[in-house]
Amino acid sequence: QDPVRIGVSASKTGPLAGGASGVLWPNIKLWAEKVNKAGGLKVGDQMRPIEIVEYDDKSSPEEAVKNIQRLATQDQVDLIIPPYSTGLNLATAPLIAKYGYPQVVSTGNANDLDQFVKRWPNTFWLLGPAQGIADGIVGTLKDLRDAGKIGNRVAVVNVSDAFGLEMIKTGKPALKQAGFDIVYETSYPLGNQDVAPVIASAKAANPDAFIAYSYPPDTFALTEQAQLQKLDVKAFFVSVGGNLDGYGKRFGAAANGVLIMGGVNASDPVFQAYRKEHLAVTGQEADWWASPVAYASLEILQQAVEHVGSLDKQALNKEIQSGTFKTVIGDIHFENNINNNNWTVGQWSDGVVHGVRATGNIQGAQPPVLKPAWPSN
Amino acid sequence: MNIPRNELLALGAGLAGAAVLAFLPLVTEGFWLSLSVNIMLYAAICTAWALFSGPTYLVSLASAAFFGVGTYSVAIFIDVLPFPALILIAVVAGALLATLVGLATLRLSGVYFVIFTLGLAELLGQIVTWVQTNFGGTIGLYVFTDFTETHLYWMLLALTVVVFVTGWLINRSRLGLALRIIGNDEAVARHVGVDTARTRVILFAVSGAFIAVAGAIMAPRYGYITPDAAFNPMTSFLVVIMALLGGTRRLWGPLVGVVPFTVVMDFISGHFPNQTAVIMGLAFLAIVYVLPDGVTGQLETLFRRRRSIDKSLPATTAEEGR
Amino acid sequence: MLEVSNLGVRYGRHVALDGVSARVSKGEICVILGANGAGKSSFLGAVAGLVGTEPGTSIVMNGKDVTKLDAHLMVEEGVALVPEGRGIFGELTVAENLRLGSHARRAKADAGKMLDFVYGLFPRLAERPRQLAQTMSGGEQQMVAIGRALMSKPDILMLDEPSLGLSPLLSKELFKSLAIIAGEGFGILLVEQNARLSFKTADRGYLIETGRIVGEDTAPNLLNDAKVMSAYLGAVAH
Amino acid sequence: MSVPLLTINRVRKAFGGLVAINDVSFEVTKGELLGLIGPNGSGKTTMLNLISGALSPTSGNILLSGQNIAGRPAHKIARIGVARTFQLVRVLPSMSALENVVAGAVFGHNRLWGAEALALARDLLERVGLKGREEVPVAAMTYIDQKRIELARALAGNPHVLLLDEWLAGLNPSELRVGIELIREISEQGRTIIMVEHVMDAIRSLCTRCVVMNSGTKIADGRSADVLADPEVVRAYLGDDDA
Amino acid sequence: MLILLTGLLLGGTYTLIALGLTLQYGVARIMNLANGETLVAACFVTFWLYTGFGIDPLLGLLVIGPGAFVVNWLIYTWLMQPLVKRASNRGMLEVDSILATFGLLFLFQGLMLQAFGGSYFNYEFLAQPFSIMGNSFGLNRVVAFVAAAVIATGLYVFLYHTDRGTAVRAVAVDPRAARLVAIDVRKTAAFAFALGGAITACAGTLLSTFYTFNTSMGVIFTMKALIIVIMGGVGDVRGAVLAALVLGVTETLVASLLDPGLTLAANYALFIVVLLFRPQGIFGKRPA
Ligand SMILES: Nc1ncnc2c1ncn2[C@@H]1O[C@H](COP(=O)(O)OP(=O)(O)OP(=O)(O)O)[C@@H](O)[C@H]1O
Ligand SMILES: Nc1ncnc2c1ncn2[C@@H]1O[C@H](COP(=O)(O)OP(=O)(O)OP(=O)(O)O)[C@@H](O)[C@H]1O
Ligand SMILES: CC(C)C[C@H](N)C(=O)O
Ligand SMILES: [Mg+2]
Ligand SMILES: [Mg+2]
Repeated sequence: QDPVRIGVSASKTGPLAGGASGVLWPNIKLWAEKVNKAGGLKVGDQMRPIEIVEYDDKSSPEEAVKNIQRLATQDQVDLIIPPYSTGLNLATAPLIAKYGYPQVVSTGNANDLDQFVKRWPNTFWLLGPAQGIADGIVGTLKDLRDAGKIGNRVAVVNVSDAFGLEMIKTGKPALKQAGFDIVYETSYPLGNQDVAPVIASAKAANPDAFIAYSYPPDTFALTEQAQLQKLDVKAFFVSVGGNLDGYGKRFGAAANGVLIMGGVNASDPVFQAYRKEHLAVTGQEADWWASPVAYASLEILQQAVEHVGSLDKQALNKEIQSGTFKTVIGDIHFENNINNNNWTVGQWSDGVVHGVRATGNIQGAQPPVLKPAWPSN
Repeated sequence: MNIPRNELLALGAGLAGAAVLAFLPLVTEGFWLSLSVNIMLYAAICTAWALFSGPTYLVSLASAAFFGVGTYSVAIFIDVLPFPALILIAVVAGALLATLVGLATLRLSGVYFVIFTLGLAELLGQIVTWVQTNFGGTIGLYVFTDFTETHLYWMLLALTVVVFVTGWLINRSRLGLALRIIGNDEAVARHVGVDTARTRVILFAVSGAFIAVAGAIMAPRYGYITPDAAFNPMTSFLVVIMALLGGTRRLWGPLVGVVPFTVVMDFISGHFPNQTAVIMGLAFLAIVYVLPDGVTGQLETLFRRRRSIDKSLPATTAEEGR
Repeated sequence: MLEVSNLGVRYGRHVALDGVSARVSKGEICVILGANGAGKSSFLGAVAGLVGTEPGTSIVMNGKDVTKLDAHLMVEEGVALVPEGRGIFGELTVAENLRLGSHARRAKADAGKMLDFVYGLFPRLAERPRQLAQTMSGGEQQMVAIGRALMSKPDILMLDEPSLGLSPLLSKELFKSLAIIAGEGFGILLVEQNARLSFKTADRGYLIETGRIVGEDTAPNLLNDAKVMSAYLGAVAH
Repeated sequence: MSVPLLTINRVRKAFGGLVAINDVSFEVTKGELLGLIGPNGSGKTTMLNLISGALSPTSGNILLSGQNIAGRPAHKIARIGVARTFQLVRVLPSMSALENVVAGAVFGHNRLWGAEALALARDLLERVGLKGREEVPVAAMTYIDQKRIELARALAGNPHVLLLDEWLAGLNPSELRVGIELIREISEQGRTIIMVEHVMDAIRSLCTRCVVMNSGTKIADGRSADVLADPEVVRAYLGDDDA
Repeated sequence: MLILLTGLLLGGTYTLIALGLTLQYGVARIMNLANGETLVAACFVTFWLYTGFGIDPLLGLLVIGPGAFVVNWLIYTWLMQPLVKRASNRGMLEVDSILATFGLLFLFQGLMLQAFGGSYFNYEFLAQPFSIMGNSFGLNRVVAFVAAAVIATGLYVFLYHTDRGTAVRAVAVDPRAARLVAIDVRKTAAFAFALGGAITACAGTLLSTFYTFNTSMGVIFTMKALIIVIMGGVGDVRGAVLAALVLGVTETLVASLLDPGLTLAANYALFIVVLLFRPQGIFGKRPA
């Protein structure tokens, strides 16, 4: 059988490799293996095996663009799995659009997606607009405050890269609008793990809640420093990195009560099965937010092909725009190319993350609990 | 001075070659064109880099800084000004930055200059990030144009030609002689009356302006400009590596490095996406040991050997001053 | 003490030295004369192990075959060289330069004694032990270089144009010092342009021309040889 | 006495605590060949460095034709008309003999370009005895030939004042003879020269006048014969049993 | 006070990052662009020893230090020695070593990628508060600081107060002349390179106790190290330490009082200012 060739260009080296290797690559592997084990991808009435053609974009837009070109014109792949990160997705969008492939983005989001989607109607945004994710924590805090459980004082920090800025851009106005008092606010450069001064200053401002729109290395560093310096707040929120299984392992009991960006329905058996498979096939644990989303993006591609019955790009785009897909994160339906049903906040509890807040119609959220004081060790 | 015949020939051949290359987009598109854009990009930058670093032996890692300045010249003003004006802004910005840096680094030599220039790209990247964070609201700037790869390719080709012609003119001028003297011995240069400071600064500005233009031309390809990408230090390193690989003693030296390097790298990353780093590392080591003098050096040694056999010239014991 | 025979050196295709033989005994001062480019420095370099030699060369030091030894091992065998251009460590202090002179195992024990000897010979060095060598004047640097070579307690001290750039007074004193050093039992092998001065101090001399020895005799004989007179001593009016 | 071309006026140079030149004054008239001598470390090279602009004086003036050049950058001084050679030869190693000399012609006081510069350089190479070796890379040349290159390069700028720092050092006696003749010739053509030298034969046969320095101060200044007989000079510099 | 202490601790970290390169570049004259990869490799090995075999990172130093020494010795003798031999001057060696170690950088990175993948790693070790003057700091950082102090002092004493160390510096200044004073230049340079590599590896081990790392992170460390080495004056241990401490304190000052977003900018600005006033680095010596 003629295999279906699926191209992927994402980071294996460079600054974005850490994220891509944790979230994107393993799921591609898992998915490909699963599909092929099941006999292949159903294209019309044929079952065709899938073949992954992968390139490293070295975390650079130049390389990413060239890779997409290669995939489209040299390898002439049937489908493309888009790169990791907002920036590279935006940079490759024009080219992917030129060749007409659907671009189902699972690891990127931005605020002005509406415009973007108009320009490139073949792009689909699983994580929804940045706003939803950024504001989730604000809603959670608001609920807690309105219930009289926490005070009004919030410290908020962000990593100054594309992701952090998109987040703070809506997160901060949302906090203000919700009537919070921002007692400390700062940004720090990407890659900075020496965040003791950040936590010290935050602590000096004596906040009730701490929000970090952060990235993996600094997520860990901020948490470690908060614990060391005993920044005891009732709500402690970190972003990308907090969702990694390694976060729970690294901080153990201290992670209990930490709020993270995104989440899952941990009690959903579909998710639990997915987690098991992920570990078995890739040898590494799925995380508690992005992994299933990345996996879902592949399921969407798969189902779109099955629904359409061919690899016709235009038809696929149409199908993704209008169809509904059953995935590990539930049923997905894009509205104007954007998925509006997303987990936005999760919370660690004994090595597991439970979603505590979501947008749209997602079910299974658990009520957030207040963070206990950091255990002393 | 009248122009020696062989130089005229070379010039003619170069222009003819460029004219032929201009037809490339008509025969191929897609991947090969993309690859050619990358090649042309580095051809322009590396040659521009070698204009300064070749004769002065001062290894500049500021390419990323100039490139980023060019990219941002476009990103900031794309919505308000026509593209040619943006190129002009890039020229001015690049030259200005180079002049400032040139003036600041007059006293630096050798490795101090290297690291200073490395820091420069980082510094600019950080400042842009900070400004965007605090005043811009978003970190990325969209650059939407109607340029296709073909347009980018033509612009880069034109830039490369301009760089070459400029380089050729410089080599034939007082400026070029002054540079060679400085590269040989700066103290001697000063004492024979060369204004070493001015010479260095002018040349750095020329080189920087060209690299900035390359950045400006590439901005539409990036589409979404972030400081990390625009001021990526890897750019600086790649430029140096390719130029050194080719050899910087001739104007066309860097070009000889760029083409095989880009093609080989691409081959490796295309065929061994998971072992790219290992293979690239090994390939690199191999190159260093097999081609100690850069490709042009190797070619020249070949030529020299032939010539010296022909005319039975005695082998010189000259050690090329690097 | 030092026996060199049939020494050859080539740089690429250029033969710099061809079948050169020479010897230096204990307490003896030998001088090598020759035009620029005759191969004098190459000879010293070859003996010191800095320059590779051709097959057939034999260098014997204190009865031991040392032909193939590398430079640092030659020092241990008792051969010290003050090279052309001095070769001092510019970014180290005068004292450090001298201390390094006694880095050789053979010199460690007597380092203190040798240092006193060197400081006695060149009081300027004793005045400025902490100055960076590269900021010393040309002549001062020459003193550092000679001092450093002496610190290795060599059996044979080889000097390549040591009086180059020294004031007349210092040159004279240098040669006096060399006489003293030889008197202590060191053998000295010297390349010099200042033939008149060196022949006054030297015991024997070799004449070298385009890579070959063309003459050898005792210093007084050479000094009286008319041909040598005109070729190497010059007839500068005064 | 004619007007001085070069006036050194209470010049002082200190390196940190070390005073290398201590308020030295002297004058050089046009066409003169002045010997600047003194023990090692007495400040001769430093003096040349001050005149040529390699260093700038801590205090004092240096007047060339009445114009103060002290502390100006070296390349400006070179253009005004001061050329020099270096104590340790400095050639431009990757360039040919001809190009080395052209460098002086193009950027020095002369500021020639093109055919003129080439012609002058050829001419000068011939004068220093390197005719026919124009295209040889200087790195492959012997020490004395490199010294010749240096001299030709300095002359190519057509300087008012030529500074020679131990230009004759390291030459063997027959080469020395040639060198001395060369300098004499240049001097006789009217060029003003200051030469630092330890080779007394050369000083005696070339210089009419000498300035003697010791530990940064001028200890004697006058006709060579007188100066070299000065007991203090003999004690500090020559040594008593000079033949 | 808190700022100062935090800054000094950070400076200690930077010292660790830079000391190895000081030796490799300053003495062995190899501008080792793979320095950061060596450091990251040590992070991984430490991680592997700790999580796989329960070997305490501090004990791990005893394995990793000597191990890195041997590996770097081999790298020097096999890969760098030929370059040193064929280089006719320092500039050429600089160019060659940049090219060669750039290759090494990729090679190391590729090997780590094969072995560990690209994800982030970290583990918990001594992440306990340690109180200094009423402020609490991570014990792991304090340990690293102490180690930095010990290594730097040891290195200083070695280089400036032992014969062997003076020999090492002599090789740095003039390898040709060094042979004339009975120094085995090859061995000494290999020793310096290997020692530098070992120190860098130890730095990696210590840093892994409080940093999150992945395969791609080496370049960041290399750049930091280069800047510190240059700022301090090539090959000068005192300069490197001082530069590292100054950087640490400035960064912390800026982060605490101004804006953490400006730390890197401040860092480079400082670097640039230092070079403007002392073009040869804080302790660098002006070439004659
Ligand atoms: N490293 C080298 N490579 C090639 N040729 C060399 C090298 N060193 C010396 N030569 C050549 O070998 C010959 C002998 O040189 P050497 O330096 O031994 O002469 P010398 O008698 O010491 O001269 P001088 O009086 O100038 O010091 C010369 O022709 C010189 O050009
Ligand atoms: N850059 C410097 N820093 C410190 N001291 C210096 C520097 N340059 C020169 N000196 C000192 O100044 C003094 C004069 O040096 P200078 O080179 O002028 O001597 P000189 O008369 O040319 O001697 P020689 O005949 O040995 O060449 C010396 O003691 C030297 O050590
Ligand atoms: C939400 C995240 C997964 C976003 C992604 N990491 C980025 O770089 O923008
Ligand atoms: Mg010689
Ligand atoms: Mg002098």
